[in-house]
Amino acid sequence: MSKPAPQTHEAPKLRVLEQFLFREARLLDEQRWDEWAALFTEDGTYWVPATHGQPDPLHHVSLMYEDALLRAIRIKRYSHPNAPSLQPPPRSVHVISNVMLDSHDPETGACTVNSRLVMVEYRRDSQAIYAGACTHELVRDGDSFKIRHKKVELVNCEGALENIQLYL
Amino acid sequence: MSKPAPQTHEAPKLRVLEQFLFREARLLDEQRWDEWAALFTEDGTYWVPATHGQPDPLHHVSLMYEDALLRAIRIKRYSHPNAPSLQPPPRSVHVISNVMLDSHDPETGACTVNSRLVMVEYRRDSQAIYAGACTHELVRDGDSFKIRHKKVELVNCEGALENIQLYL
Amino acid sequence: MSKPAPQTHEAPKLRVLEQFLFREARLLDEQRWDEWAALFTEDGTYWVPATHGQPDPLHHVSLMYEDALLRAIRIKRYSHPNAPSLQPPPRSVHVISNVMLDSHDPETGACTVNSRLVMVEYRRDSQAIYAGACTHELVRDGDSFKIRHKKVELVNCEGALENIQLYL
Amino acid sequence: MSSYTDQQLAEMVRDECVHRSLYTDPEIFELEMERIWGRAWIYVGHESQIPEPGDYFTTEVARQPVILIRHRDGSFKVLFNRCAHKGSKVLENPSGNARFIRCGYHGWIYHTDGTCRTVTGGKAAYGNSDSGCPQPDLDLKPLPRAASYRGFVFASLAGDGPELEPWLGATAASFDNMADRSPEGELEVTGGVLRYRHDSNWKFFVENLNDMMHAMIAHQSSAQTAQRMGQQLFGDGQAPAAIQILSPFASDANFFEKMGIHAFDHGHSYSGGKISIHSAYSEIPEYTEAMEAAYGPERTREIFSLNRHNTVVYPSFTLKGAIQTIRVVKPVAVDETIIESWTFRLKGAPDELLRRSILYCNLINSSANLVGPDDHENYHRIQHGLKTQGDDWISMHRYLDADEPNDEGGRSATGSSDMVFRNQFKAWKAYMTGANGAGTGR
Amino acid sequence: MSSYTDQQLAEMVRDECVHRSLYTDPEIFELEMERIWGRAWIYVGHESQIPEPGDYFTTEVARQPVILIRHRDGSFKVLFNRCAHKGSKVLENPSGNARFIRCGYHGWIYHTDGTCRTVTGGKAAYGNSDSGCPQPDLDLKPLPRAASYRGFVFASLAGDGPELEPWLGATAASFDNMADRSPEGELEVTGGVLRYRHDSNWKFFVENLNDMMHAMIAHQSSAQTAQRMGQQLFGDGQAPAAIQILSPFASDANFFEKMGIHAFDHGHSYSGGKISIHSAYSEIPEYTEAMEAAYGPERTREIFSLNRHNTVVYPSFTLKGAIQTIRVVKPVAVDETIIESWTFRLKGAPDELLRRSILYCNLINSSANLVGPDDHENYHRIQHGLKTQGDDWISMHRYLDADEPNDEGGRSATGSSDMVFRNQFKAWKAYMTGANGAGTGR
Amino acid sequence: MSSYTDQQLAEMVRDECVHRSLYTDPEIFELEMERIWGRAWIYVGHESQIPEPGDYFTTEVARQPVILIRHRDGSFKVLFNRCAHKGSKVLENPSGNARFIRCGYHGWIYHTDGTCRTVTGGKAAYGNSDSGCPQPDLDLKPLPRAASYRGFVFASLAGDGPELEPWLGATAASFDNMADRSPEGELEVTGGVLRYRHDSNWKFFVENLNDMMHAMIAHQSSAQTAQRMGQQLFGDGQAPAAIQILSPFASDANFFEKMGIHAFDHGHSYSGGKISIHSAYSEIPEYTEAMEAAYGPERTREIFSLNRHNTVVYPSFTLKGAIQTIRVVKPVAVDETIIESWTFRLKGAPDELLRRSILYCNLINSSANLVGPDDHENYHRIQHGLKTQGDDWISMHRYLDADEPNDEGGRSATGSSDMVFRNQFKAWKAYMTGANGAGTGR
Ligand code: FES
Ligand code: FES
Ligand code: FES
Ligand SMILES: [Fe+3]
Ligand SMILES: [Fe+3]
Ligand SMILES: [Fe+3]
Repeated sequence: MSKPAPQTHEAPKLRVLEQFLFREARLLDEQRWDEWAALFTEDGTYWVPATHGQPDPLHHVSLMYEDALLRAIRIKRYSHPNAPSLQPPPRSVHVISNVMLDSHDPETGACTVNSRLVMVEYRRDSQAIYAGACTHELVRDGDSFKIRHKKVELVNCEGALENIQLYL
Repeated sequence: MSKPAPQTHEAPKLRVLEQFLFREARLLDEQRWDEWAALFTEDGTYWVPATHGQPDPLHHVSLMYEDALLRAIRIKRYSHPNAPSLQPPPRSVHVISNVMLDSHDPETGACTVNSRLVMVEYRRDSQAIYAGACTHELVRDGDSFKIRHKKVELVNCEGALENIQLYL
Repeated sequence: MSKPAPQTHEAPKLRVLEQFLFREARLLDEQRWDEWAALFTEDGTYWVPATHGQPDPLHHVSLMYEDALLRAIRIKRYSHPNAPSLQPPPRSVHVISNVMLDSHDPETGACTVNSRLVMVEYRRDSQAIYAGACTHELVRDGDSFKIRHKKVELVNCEGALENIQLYL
Repeated sequence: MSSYTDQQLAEMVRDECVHRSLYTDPEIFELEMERIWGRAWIYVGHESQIPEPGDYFTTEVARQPVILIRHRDGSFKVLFNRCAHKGSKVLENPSGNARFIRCGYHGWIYHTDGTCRTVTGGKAAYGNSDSGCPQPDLDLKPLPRAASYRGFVFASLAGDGPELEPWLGATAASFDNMADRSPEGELEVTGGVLRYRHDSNWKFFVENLNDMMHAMIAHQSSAQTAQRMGQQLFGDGQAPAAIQILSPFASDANFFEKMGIHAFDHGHSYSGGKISIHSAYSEIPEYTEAMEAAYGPERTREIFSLNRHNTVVYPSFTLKGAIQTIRVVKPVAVDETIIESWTFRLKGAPDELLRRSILYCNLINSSANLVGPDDHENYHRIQHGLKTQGDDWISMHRYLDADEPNDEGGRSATGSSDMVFRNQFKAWKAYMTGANGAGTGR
Repeated sequence: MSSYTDQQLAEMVRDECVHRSLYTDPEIFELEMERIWGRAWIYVGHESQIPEPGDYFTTEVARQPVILIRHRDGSFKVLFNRCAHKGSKVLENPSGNARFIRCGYHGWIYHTDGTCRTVTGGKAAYGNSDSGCPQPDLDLKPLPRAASYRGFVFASLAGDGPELEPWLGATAASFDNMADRSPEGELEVTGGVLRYRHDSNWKFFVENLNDMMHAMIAHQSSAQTAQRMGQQLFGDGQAPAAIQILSPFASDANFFEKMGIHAFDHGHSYSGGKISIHSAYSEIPEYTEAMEAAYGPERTREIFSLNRHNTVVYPSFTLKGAIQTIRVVKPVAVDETIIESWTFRLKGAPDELLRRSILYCNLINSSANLVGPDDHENYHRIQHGLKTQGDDWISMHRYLDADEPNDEGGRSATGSSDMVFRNQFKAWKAYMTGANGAGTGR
Repeated sequence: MSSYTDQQLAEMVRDECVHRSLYTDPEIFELEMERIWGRAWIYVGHESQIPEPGDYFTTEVARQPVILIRHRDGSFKVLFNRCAHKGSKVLENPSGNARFIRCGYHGWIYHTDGTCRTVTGGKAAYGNSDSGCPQPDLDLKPLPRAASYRGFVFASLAGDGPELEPWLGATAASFDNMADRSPEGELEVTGGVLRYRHDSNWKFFVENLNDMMHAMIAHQSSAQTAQRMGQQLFGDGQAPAAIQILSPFASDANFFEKMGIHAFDHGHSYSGGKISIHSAYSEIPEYTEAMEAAYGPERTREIFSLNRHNTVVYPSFTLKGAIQTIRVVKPVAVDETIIESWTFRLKGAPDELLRRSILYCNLINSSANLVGPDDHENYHRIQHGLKTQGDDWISMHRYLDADEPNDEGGRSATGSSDMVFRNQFKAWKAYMTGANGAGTGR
């Protein structure tokens, strides 16, 4: 639950935003799924479009478009004993860079952050490399943030891709 | 046109330099070519050597060595309707990191910035990954900068490479 | 030799830690081996585990586990005229990102820094891409640091890898 | 230049088992491209993708680049994507509109039916037949045969063979049912495509779709989880679409046995009928209204009552009428296959149906989906398991001889029967050896 | 379906040279997998990896996935990793414990000896033999032969051929010596595995291990450097283990000649004996004590005095008794090979020995090691050098006919002799052509 | 072991068209390496790259690693890069200086002419011929034939065949003209190399260079853009070199027809002559002075008046005299080719010429160049377009029989004629089938 927001907000320091994104990336790499899910607002969405400049997650297919329920299902699945595709388990490294503050609403403290991502997913002797642009829509949560919307636009989103099993 | 430089300049903050490089990278990824070209001084040059430690762009071949005119031609070409190699269009992600200030001239405010680059170029189901070191020679332009010289030293510059269609 | 530490230490600025890691990366990419080795304390260790969550470098094999002596041998070897695998020489690019301060001891000023690494090693028309998480255990050295321990956990450390000839 | 005789190929398929080389030998894969994919009707695309003259769509048939294009006279053409001059692909974008087709190499220009409009430098350079000078053919070549059923365009690299509709046989009703679910009786491709790469042979996917035994095992991790969460969060109240979509994969064996499977000539098949994993989706009142307004209650009930699970039009096409999505099989190599998923809008139906279909594809067919990775993984494991000398033969014994003729001219069996596999390999053998029906797969 | 006759294959191996195609032709590689790797005893794993019932370890034999598993009766089994149903690999993790083996696709369940426990949906679906209905085999298949020597498990894809122990011949003593170096006479795999990929043919590695001519040249950069630093930093005092490990690679030619090489039936060989590059390692008093307590001084001295350098059990296995490590050869393609290194703990010996073995593997066998890259590079250079028409034949002339019979039933020669290569190719020819000994490699 | 008969190969090339398998079948590619690249003179390097004794340069001939090295007697040698001992490549760096050639594996040492200097451990190990013991050949092997014309070194893997100069025939004048453009008549390789990978068959590139029909279409995007900008920015004033270099690619059809093409024995050809896309480069006064000082005005005019566009020495080498650059063809696979571009300094000419040549290569030949990607893309599109059954034959009808004999002993035609293609495939057929001229390509 985000605490009631103060009257006005200064624009957050890039350093703070970076550390927030780094922490998110790290939770993913360390497969601390529940902590990661907790970074989202209750209505928070996670989106990986399937085409460049995709306007809409509802009327066009996506690689992923998940609300809290779907995240919960996927995360529970990660610990299910009978998931062939998770044995052996996939591993990831998330490299976050080029963090920029695109917009900031002094009233609510909400802001939009842009970054670049390289995510390397490894499993069973094969390594896949994904690169893309991330947009985080963040809302204030006390002196930190929560993610209302995360969008990952992969450079190869239109390619014929093998399994992507981990969150980007 | 860079405005007349004040008497003395403090060394620019790394944060400012980072944001400048991030913005450059983003203009490239978003294919906002004209804005990107406008980052350069009129005599600004862009160089991708073809060999390690290449001393000279004039007496040794390069992967790219472009002045304002060549940049203008390449950029115009990007929007030409009859360029087979641009249909479908290539896409890129530029990841900039390890930004360091190598030198700074208090008199002119000019500085040299070093960084690491990973650039992923994607087209038609194939993804190429380029990594290298960038050197930006920047000059003051009001409270921002312009690029007098950008050099990208690719780790595989001596390799037999396929088409590189986008700026690194 | 690290100078006697003052009574108490403030937590180092992330910016300072970043620049330290960037410099380390750059010394590696520029193959300034001796300067790189000098970043370590005399008892400093360098470790690349061979399995995920490897507890111990002594009772389990590693991709690399080197003390000062082994680093000295490897570095001397780099300049040996008769090393077939070094002709032509390998090249690298180290991309450091997601730098986070994990812990800091106000008394000694020692701290533990976490980061993400993408290292591209190139030789003879082939390019290998390594990604992983780095942990640096740093100790104060005047107003800078020395590395007491560096650990690189590669996402593909359990894969069947070709030669890795350069430090990660 | 195959080193296999028809005799040898025939011996690799027995009534109750099939030889592992069919999945692992690159030479057999090449023969499949020539004899199965080169003879059968292969799915190309849907007419709704090219409504306007000049609208085109590029794809592959048996790995050969082809163009589906709308000609100015309103007809569609399926052309080889191969310039008549030096052979360059003339269209490279996945889709678009071209008033004329212009080759990027030397600029030859073609009409939308493939006939040559302009030869760069003029045709004079080719002399004329009177001069006895041999003449090049200046047109883009059409595929030997192309036809459409309810807007679904298929083409064949073979000049002869059965017409499309009789060849589709009982599976045609699956196309009809999907189209009839539109109050206007019309489908429109929309919402893009998902392209999912598999490191395994194309047949594993084609077999899996009507494999009623694997879901509750292979998809436990996603479906069971969804089921439990659904219970936990929504009890017996109405669960959201995601839960409704995922949970049925974990239905019990009985359910899948009851769904049943139905096999037909040419290797075609479908599962389900009265029930399927889609039949319990909650009703959408406005939609039912629209349907009843269009068809009347009875016919509407009839349409909704047909609940086929997966329809497989062997070898290239699979369809899910109840959720308005298709999957297209694109073999790349003996151990590599791309599966494309397309979604359809039911014209005149409320937006919610499209959103559900889109959600379904995201959850089941995208490269990052929740269910497919476990199929994908199992195909991979078979691809490698079959490398062993453990057994040269793959079993298709299950419920052997236990299937019954059905009233659609095919045969039916309980869900877990291997009948569909046996039927696919009967077709495989017929295509590969040219036996009964000269390679028509009967 | 080889296009090579036995005759042609035989002609590619001469007494003093061998044809370059043996390293470059993919077809010959496939034949090797079938005739050498498909007939010889191939190393699978060590029993200490699967102490408890249900413990398993997955690996490959001749590129075929197999399982080494401990059955509840305490015996070990080597099974094809291939489900009896549709052929999926049933175990995918590198190792683990499975009370039962459950296939991830349709859930068939097997006992740890491979016998079928449960068929999903019941066996009834397969009718019964009385009904005359053909029956599938429901069990996981064991490899034709499997046997263990001192806990080292080998298996063969061939049903017949010599037993393991006689086949090991004089190399068995290398296993014994490694095990005897444990005060308890027991070895335990520990400390994980290093998997090192090579872009070259498997035979280069197998030949290199007893190539006594290359070390002081190829490994100069690491060994000479270590030597000099050792001198410089520690003079004649005791240098740390790293120096002791690296320096001997730069021993002079005499040393390597003296080490000598010894060749045996089936392509086996070892180098060293009285001395090796490991024999100068500094003594570890507590260890000697433990050994003498267990064996008495004399037997202990005897055990320590056996200093074999590399033992090669052709084609798949190499062993270093003195440092308790093995390297396992995994051919992938004609120009790709994975070498796995495993380390052993000597039960009852002080920790320091294990630490030294671990250090040895890090320094010599990891993908980032200090010594191997120069071997790796040389294999690569030969792989490409042999592409030339410069000479179709690779020389094995060195000290031709200069070797002598030894008292272990094999032949011995000075270190730099090509005898070991000649002996390996004698076995190669025998396996590939089925000559003297029907493909047993004698 | 080809499955093609000469008869079959001959039938794949007709006067007016060629079969698509020539570009797509890996087996034909292997035959090309053996019969065309294994028989013709293949470009190795330029003598100016190895001025001093011991200077070497490593490259490939027909994918086989070779060494071009300067021997101490001043002669150059072309040696197989293959150690006489076990076959390792003896030199791995792209270039360098080696007083002696030392193999990195066991340290054998060779003189710069390939003769063996030192065998590690001594030659005694090989006994002696008197002992009747078979002797290995201890020397690095030279290629069967090597020769140089104006410093351009070619080698042949075939022992017999025409000498280099007569084989070059009328293309020799292109070498002369390039060298004569130096006031000293001397060329020097300088400024490094550009290595450009293509995912297409080598013949597409070799055909493209004298394809006078494609430039104004395929290169519109760069050339037209440059033209317009030139106009816009510099009007009729002198445009900078970049504009001068790029614009002519968009010259009109007439211009390219007028350039004309000229074909000769062995598949050689050139385009242009009086004019080319390089002939309008602005004059460099100091250079003209230097030339006239060296040759006198008339001879200078004569030299400058020869304006050949591309000269193709089939199959491996192409040259641009007017801009002092060459492109070397390195086939890798049936659908992969590396093109290397080298630049030459005209000794005694002003620096500006070199800078222009460098600029030219950056703009046209680098992997990031402005013009080549559209050629590259078109090759790619043909490589895939030819996968279709649309047409098995690629047209070479254009201006069939409309070419005329020229006074250089070849035949000439208008620019857009397919004559050069027909001539290349005439040579292809002769090499591949050994017809007229026993595989000399005549
Ligand atoms: S290849 Fe199409 S116009 Fe020439
Ligand atoms: S494949 Fe193993 S249970 Fe079906
Ligand atoms: S291979 Fe060259 S010296 Fe042995
Ligand atoms: Fe499934
Ligand atoms: Fe070695
Ligand atoms: Fe061109």
